Amino acid sequence: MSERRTHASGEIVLETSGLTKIFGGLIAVNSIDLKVHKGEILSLIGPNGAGKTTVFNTVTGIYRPEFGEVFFKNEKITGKKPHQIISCGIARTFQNIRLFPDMTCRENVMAGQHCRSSAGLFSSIFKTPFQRREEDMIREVAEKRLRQVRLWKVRDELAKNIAYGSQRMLEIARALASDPVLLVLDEPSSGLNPRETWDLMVFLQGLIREEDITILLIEHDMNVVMGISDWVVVMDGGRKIAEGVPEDIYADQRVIEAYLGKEEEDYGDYGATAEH
Amino acid sequence: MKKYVLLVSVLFLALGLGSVHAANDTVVIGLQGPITGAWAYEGQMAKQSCEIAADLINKKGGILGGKKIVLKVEDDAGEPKSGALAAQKLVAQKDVVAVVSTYGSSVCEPASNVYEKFKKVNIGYGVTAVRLTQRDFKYFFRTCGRDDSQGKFFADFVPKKFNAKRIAIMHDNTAFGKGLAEDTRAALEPMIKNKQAEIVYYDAITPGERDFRVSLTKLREAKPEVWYFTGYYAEAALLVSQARDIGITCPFVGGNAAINDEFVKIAGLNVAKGCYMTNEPLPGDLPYPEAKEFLDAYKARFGEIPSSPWPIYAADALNIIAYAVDKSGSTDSTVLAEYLRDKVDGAPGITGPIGFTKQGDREGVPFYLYVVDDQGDIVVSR
Amino acid sequence: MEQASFPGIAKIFSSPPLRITLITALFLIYPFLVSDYFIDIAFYFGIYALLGLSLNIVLGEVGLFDLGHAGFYAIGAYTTAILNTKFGVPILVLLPLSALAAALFAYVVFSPVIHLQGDYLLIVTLGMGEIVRLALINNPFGLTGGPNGVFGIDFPSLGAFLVVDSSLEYYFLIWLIVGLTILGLTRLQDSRIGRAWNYIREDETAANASGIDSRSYKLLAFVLGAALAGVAGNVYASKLMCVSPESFTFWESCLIFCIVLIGGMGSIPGVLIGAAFISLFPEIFRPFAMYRMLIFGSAMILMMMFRPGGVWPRKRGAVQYESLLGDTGRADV
Amino acid sequence: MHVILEQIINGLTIGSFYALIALGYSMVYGVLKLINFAHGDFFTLGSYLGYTVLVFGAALLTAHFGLWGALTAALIFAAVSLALVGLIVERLAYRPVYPAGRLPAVVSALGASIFLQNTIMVGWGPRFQAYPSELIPNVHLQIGGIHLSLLQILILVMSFLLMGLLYYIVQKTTFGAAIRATAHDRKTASLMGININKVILFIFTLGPALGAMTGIMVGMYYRQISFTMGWNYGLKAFTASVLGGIGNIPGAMIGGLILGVLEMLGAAYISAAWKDVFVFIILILVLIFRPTGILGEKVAEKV
Repeated sequence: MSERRTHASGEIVLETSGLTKIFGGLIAVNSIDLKVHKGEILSLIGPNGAGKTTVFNTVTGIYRPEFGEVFFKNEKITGKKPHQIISCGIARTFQNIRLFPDMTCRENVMAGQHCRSSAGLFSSIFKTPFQRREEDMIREVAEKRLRQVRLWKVRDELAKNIAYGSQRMLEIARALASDPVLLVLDEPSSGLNPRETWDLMVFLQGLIREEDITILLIEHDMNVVMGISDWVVVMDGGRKIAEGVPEDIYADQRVIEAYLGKEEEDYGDYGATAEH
Repeated sequence: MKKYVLLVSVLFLALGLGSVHAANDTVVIGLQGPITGAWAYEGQMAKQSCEIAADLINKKGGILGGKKIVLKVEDDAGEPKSGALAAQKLVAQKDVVAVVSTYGSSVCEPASNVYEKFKKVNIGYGVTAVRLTQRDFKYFFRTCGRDDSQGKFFADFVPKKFNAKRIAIMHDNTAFGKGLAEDTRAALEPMIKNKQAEIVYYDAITPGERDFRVSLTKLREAKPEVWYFTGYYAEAALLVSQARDIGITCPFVGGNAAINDEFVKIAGLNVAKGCYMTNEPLPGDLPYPEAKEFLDAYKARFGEIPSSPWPIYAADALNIIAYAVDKSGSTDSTVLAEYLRDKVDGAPGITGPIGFTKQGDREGVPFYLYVVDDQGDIVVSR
Repeated sequence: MEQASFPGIAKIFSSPPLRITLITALFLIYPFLVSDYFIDIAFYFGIYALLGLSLNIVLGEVGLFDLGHAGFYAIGAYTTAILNTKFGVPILVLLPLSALAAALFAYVVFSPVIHLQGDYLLIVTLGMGEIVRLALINNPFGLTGGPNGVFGIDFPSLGAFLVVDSSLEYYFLIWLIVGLTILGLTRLQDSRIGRAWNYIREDETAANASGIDSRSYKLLAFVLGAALAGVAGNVYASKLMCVSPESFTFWESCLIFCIVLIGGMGSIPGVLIGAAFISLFPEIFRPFAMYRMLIFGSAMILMMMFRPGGVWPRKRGAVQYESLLGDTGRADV
Repeated sequence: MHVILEQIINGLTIGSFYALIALGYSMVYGVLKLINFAHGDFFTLGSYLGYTVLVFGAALLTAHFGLWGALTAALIFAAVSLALVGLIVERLAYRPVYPAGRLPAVVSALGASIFLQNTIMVGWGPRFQAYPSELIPNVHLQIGGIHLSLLQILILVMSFLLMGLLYYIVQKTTFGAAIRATAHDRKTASLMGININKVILFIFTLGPALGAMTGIMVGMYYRQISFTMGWNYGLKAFTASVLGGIGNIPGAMIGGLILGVLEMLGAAYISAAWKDVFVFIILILVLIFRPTGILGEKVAEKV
């Protein structure tokens, strides 16, 4: 078994302990323990319905867990609202891209800075110097992130009018605009063509290299998972069934049974989601 | 671009259409009323009545030595804001000497403010709220009575007639109905103190509703000996039919808006007969030659006589304006207002001699108790 | 209304300072050219514009359906009417107080229901509007005068040197308020608050995940919208000198709703056009008497057929960054 | 005790009117997510058409087919006419604006409502119209202290029959399944081969036809109709459909009946004048605790 490559500091960014989420009678997430180390890319994989997205939603505050806790930088964040989570430093994207379709790309990215700014009703109406400075800052950040994902030239297009692949990148740019410590990506490569997927992998690796950032992602594309992950966690039926470095996971019999066997079917589904 | 210029100019042309300038040999009298909206039937009858009244005067040679009366109608849709706008529109036309305005006290209020400011005589025909004439306005008059005169009539006359001590009062939460109910209660106050009467039920129904069985059940449990409803005929007819359905048998007395031919039609003869109402003399009972002439002309043109009392007051408002213009020889509103207030006394009208108090109220509006007879006709109860 | 003509008009108004000057000049000159009747029509146009702008915050910016907006309008009007006639509080003092009363009401009523989705929130607003109207009719504590309403309301004045009591002065009062409101709202549109509202309208979940506390921002929209409607109520009450429940029906709420949709959701010029349509149309078609509402109804359908996004939809993109006053032209590099 | 029973029966009568009208709202909403503001006016128009048949054709019809024949003729005539009107309104006022989303359709619906209401005013005049009063024999029954009229019983029976019929159509037939499927998920339904246009046409014939028959029953029950009554009933019926869970057919029926009974009980034990306030407060409370109405499904959004 290979060693987990970790950041020099060995700091743990996100930790869940015994995380459990129940819908009606269904235990969607069953006592999951996760440790995300600083500076790594951790992939969460598993067949459809394994509970991956539910873990994300519970971590990012959309759901409240029935049992268990979530710690972010050693601070308990269990049960916080989504808008509080992002200001702590966890930014996310969605499985089915959720942009603000009738707003421009730039406005979409500016959303990320919302939690980093504070101008209120009156300073906005009277355009106080403070508010102007803050707006400038928001714009600068948005510009930086748009250039980073190479969407600056379409900044004034409506988000709904740009290509699907660009929409994926725009959503990532929006998340990045909040200056996150941890970036949580839900199937960022789904619906992308091989070329775009390749670009995405390069982009994510560059991000890790150049910024003080950690990435947690759900991914189906094994090429992506094997290509960029530092650590892989496998889920099935709400439980964690295995974890390890990509090479080990690739060879793990349980994983092959639970997950890889269903790969074909999964790709069929993506064909349908990629349409819109 | 051209299209928009065209469109805009057409619209403004349409706006201008209203202000047709009258020739010198006419006297223009305005009429403001609810031509559309929920009270449209009242407004349209008022319009018809005023047309007839103007025609009658014109046929007799007009006023001021041969000038013809021209009617200028503005719709206020029975809504306060439209009322103020309609008034504004009428005062903007300098040739309008005075205005017959309007139906509904809460519409009349803002409209009469406008008339007062622009010094234009305005005479209400379906506005009975007491407060309207307590504002020390110089230009506001009304040809109809006030809520409290009817309430007083009820107190003086009705309990004695039915030998009733337990009285139920029901109103419909409209400005008019509630006003009348409150004034009636106030008028009954002395009798209540002397233990000659007792109000066993006092509540409101909601107009526009169709089911009053709940209120009626409550009323039934209160065991009244006479039941006074101060709202309109539409609800009155439903009330009486439903009351009989659930076994209320005490005499029903309606206010002056409660009973008319429509009431009989909706309630059905079986239910309607024996229902009473307090009312100003109905058009057909008006003993005056003017009334007969007017009603004949109205019937000849529209096939029936007005089904509510208010249109007749509208016609009388027009009549008294014409009378004042003719006698004073002036079309100046200030002169007219002074003339109406001080000089008019016993001028001939469809609803009897017309005179005004210092506040602008009609002097001496008589009330009768009416009853629906076995043929479904509404006759004076003896 | 053909598409091609709009760029034509847009070109004339393309320079923001020129556009503002032109429109302001038009509004300043207009009342001196026409009779009081036309000034009054323009006054009610202003009232509807203010109501439209206030609803536009809730409906246009945040996308929340509010079919009870006349309720806030009523609360503003009745606060003014009651405090003025019973306690003699001056109208101008009541202007902020009416706004405050309506805002407070909105806050209290909507706090527990703000989480409701779409049409369920709509029915709550509708019910709220009806509750207000019915309460006014039922005359609680003898305050609202029942169906008669409250009468004898003063006109706005500041001592002896500023007295608003003629049609002309009311015209300037309302359009001054509308002008200031437009200025304020334009700036809000271009701020993090305005954007946050739009994010919620576009996708509430994504907005939450992007750090927007949608609950507070939705409440803020209702409170601000209610406050502006309260201001409209204040001016309306003092202009008419009396208020009665007939003016605040469900139908009135529907009209305000239509103003925003006819003009174009979230678009300030659109709201002005919608308000013009709603207030001028019935007046223009006065000569048609009982047929005018028939025409009005058909016109509404036709309008939605040919311009479903509204007559003047909000333009996004580069255009948006020059605010109406053109003072933030730093946008594009 | 008999008083409260009496009130409940009265409430059920008025509630069944609300329920029948609410069905029209709910069906259209379920399939199109459109609040069809013109629906209240369909109801009014039906009532006026029935009135015309009963007043002007009554003599002729009664002679040939008897009283029940005349009544049936009025019901059928109004239902068929309104089905046609519903189709025309759908084609002219709604269909052209669907593609633009649901909000323009709301304005269009309000426009259609104003148009219909004023058409009635111009056509029949602004005055109240009175239904013939001697149609149904005026028989009053007193069962254990409860006052009832024959007419009331007839109307209750008829409304429950109509509701039962609709329930059967929607829950038990293939076509009903198509409607429910479309209401549940329009896109998937159309992928599964359901002809959405047919469903839309169907709800726009069935809803107005039901409304028209309700209009006639209201006319017979209260004997008096006015061109503005559609607003009032429409508002209450719409409220009822939300109370039951909008888009849900049994929900609309239950919502209507509950609303009617609540209204009557509110009037009886609180105050007649405050009863609508009471009804709306109950509605808001229900929504606070059940945000999608009594029978409405909780829509868990997939994130």
